Amino acid sequence: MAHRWAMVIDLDRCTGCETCMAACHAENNIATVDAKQAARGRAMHWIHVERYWEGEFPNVRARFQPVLCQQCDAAPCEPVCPTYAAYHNEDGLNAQVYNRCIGTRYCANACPYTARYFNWWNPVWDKPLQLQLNPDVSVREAGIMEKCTFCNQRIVATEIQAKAENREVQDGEVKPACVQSCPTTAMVFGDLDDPNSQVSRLARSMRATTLLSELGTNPKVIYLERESSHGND
Amino acid sequence: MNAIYGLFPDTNSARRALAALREESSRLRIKPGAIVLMSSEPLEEEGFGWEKQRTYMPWLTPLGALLGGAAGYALAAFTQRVYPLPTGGMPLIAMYPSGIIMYELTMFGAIFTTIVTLLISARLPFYGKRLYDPEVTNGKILVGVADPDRECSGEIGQHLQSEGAEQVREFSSE
Amino acid sequence: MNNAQNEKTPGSSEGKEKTSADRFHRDWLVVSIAVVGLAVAATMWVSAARGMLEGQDSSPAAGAPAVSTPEQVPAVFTTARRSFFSAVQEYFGVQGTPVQPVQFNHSIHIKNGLQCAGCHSGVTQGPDAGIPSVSFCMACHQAIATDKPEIKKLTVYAVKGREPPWQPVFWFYPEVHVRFRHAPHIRNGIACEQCHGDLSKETVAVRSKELTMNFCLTCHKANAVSVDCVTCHY
Amino acid sequence: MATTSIAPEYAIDIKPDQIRQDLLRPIFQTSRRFYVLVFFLVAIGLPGIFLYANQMSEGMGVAGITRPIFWGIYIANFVFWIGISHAGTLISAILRLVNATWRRPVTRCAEAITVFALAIGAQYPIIHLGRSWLFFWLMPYPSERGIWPNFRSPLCWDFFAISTYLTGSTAFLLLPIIPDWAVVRDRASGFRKRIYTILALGWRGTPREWHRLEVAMRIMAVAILPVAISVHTIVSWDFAMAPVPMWHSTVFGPYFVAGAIFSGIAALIVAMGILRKALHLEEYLKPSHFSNLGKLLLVMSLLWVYFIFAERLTVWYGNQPAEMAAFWSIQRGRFAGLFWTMVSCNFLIPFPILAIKKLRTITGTMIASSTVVVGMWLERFLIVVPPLEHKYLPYEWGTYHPSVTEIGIAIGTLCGMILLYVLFAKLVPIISIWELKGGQHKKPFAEQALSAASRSGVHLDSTLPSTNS
Repeated sequence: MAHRWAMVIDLDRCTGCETCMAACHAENNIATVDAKQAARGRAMHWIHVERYWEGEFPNVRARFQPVLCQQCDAAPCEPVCPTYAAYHNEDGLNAQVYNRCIGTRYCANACPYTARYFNWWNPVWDKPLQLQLNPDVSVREAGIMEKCTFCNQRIVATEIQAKAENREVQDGEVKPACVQSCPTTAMVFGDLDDPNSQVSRLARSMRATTLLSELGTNPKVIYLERESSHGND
Repeated sequence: MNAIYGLFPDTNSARRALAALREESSRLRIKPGAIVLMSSEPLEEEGFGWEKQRTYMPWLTPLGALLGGAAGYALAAFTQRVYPLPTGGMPLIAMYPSGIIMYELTMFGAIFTTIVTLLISARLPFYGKRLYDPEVTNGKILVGVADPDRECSGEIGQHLQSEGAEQVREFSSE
Repeated sequence: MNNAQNEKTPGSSEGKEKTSADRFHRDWLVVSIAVVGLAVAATMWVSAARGMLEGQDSSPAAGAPAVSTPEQVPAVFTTARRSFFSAVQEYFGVQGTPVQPVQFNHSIHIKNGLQCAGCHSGVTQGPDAGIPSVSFCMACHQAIATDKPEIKKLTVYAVKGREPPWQPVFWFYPEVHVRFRHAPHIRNGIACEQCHGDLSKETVAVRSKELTMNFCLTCHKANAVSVDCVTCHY
Repeated sequence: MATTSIAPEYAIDIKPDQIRQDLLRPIFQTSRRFYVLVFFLVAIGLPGIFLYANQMSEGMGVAGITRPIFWGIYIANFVFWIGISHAGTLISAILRLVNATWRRPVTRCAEAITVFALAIGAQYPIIHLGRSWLFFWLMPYPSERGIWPNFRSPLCWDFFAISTYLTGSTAFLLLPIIPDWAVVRDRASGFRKRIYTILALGWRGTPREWHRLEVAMRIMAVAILPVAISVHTIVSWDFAMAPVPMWHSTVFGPYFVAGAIFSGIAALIVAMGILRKALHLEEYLKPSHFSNLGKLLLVMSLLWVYFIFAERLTVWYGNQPAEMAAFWSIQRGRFAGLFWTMVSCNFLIPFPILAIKKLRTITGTMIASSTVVVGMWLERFLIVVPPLEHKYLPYEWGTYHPSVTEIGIAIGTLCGMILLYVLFAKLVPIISIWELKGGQHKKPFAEQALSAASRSGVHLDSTLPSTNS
């Protein structure tokens, strides 16, 4: 049973707490870099929260937008990869296969969201911090491109579990780390092919929009615009 | 193989020698195709047999190109079918990219065929011992007869000498 | 670039000129090799020094002043290969032959009616089949075959309360990024020997089958299971 | 058969013996300057190899590239060198096809630039890989995984285009060298003789060999032209196929091809100028050759200005926010200095020099070409870097500074290119001996070869036609 995994992020609910970032780092074994490298733009956050200021000082208001790989249906990163490391799978995931990646970084250039992260160095953890690494996710080494996978390991685990119990995957059963950890439930994950899933219902909202929609990438991360940006603030 | 040949300083004397040998070929029992000519530059003037040269190369090259193009299509189509990835309703064998691969392999086929045809039809490379004189690359023109009839070789040598050969030499591969 | 020097040198006899030119060439050769060697050494030194610095910098504790002395540099876990040699080994997929602390005899256990999942109990539940702890072994071996030398070795471990350092037989290099799960395979009726060979004919387990990607794909295709990359690689 | 007369300014009035002596001198005599040069090239270039090895062992972090500028001067160098490689084969093929008799002393040194620049340029896509040791995954070969390269990727097209071009241009260079190697073979002794005997393939100079060689060269001249065009078009598509502001442009194909020929001619003039002095080829490479190539350079300079104007004007009129960010950073921002240096180097300086006949001397064209080479490198840099610094989302913008590793490798490959060229000039007569001699008194070969072939019957089996004509 094919799915079309998608995420809806309600910007009205996002408080910019960055719990999703922390959860993502913990779940996906994302390498940390030192301050110097981070200042050079080499920090890796599969999801990161962007902050905007609205209004003129002193009447300003902070706005937040979590940005992750948009899992485009027409992803610019996929056709440019010479080794099929970036490709589309049948569940609509814009997948990245680490072992196929030879590090041309072409996909990262092609990605208009700059949502792809490159391992400039071999990642390092002080012992015994390596014991907290998630065994369900591989640790990527230097020279490999990585990005948000919609927590593919959780999708696979849930599908295996559902199959073992001889049933379909339920709506809301798969929860990526960011969705699971979001204290305001601003993020919802689910199957867009299922018209009754929460994601599908929210995606039909009047507030639904996508990032850089003019580029025709057809993302599967759908943002619900703030009510306030329609003048209700 | 044995041979007798003369080294000529210029094209005129070489041409005269060639003409003489051809004229007398039956009397001197020169076998067809046994007259040998070597030069340090292409002799395209009349009288050197250039006008009789003919090669299939201009036909083989397009053939190689066609084969290359077909190989390009086969490669692009075959490899896509081996591991079919989801294309979202688009054709599995993408037309324009395959066209580019086909184009490059077409040209590759043409170039490769030309090189191979050149080497085969010019009988290169050849590292064995065969009739040659280093004086050729000094600008001398070599005109000679391969495997001359034993009785006639003296006369052939005289012919070469009389047409202006600077030197008449004999060659033996033994 | 490479001519006419001879024309410029003052006229002298051919032989004399040649020897001085020869000496000149030899001198240049010596100097060239020396300087090239120096350049090599300097570059390697610089890169080594830089590499050490980077190694420190990129560890999360680099900000702390204490790490500057070598003995306090924390031991780190990294994906970098230990040496050039190990990188080459991994590149060519050389896995070597594991040497086990105790020569465990699979065939005897199977002949005595034990099932694989009896000891490798994780195999039906999770990704890893698991190796039983030494206490699990001792449940039987306190009484059975206690006089055998290998069992005596095992008993030593059990008395010390330490696990024998079992070496993995079937394993993947981290670089292949495979997340293999045993449970779904067992649930779908894949027999253990399909991947691990017939253990009833082996004493100490050996890598009787090469678990290459082609090996996996052949079976997946034959059984019409997903051959999607992210089914296994993530 | 009528002989075409050669305009006096191109006529090389030297006896064949003298030609051989002049052109073979570098092969048989080795000067101190040669050793000094080779030594310095190796010494300066060698650190590049170690920096590259260090990059492989440490990770790409040693390079200056960072997010979001994932491509830096590695790719700029790649495009630059592939551009330089359009010097030879393309020019030489065009000149062969139009039977320009003045081409004869020029072709080989031009074709050598092509082969070596291509060989050097083709290293860069490998150097810039995060995992260089897996570069062969770009090539199609059957593997147990059953996965082949993605033929939709422009990088895969690059592989096909560059390998075709490299094969073609190497053959284009090597085939006419065979007779010249035979000349060296007959004069050399000892070890050298053995080497050149192998290289000469047993060439004798029979009419059959000459004829096949000339037909092959004519075919190659036709075949190599579309390949050369396609190579740089495909290199431009590396950029144009990605939706990056200022990259995603239809003009890139012809723009890159024009730029490539432009930089290629410039590199050729520089190389000719140096060869002329270093190998004392004043009698062979005459001012008229430089003047002629200078005119060609002038045309390409104008074409380049036209293309850059067309490219920038459409962006400016389009006024899309994402594109304008990159546009203004080039025109007025961080890269303005580089941009105007580039315009000066590619147009403002060379244009008057090349346009005024009195200035179009050897020195003049050398100066103009040198600035063009620099300017064209800057152009490649400005194509690669500023758009990547200014992609769609402003909070993802970044800055790029090349690192020691990148610069060291760039210098290393430059030295490698010069070294290859120096060694080539040492091992091979840099001007084709037989073509030069042939060009002195005869009709250009190609026309004759073809007309001869078309007039006569098929005759493949003898070195010379039999006598019954």
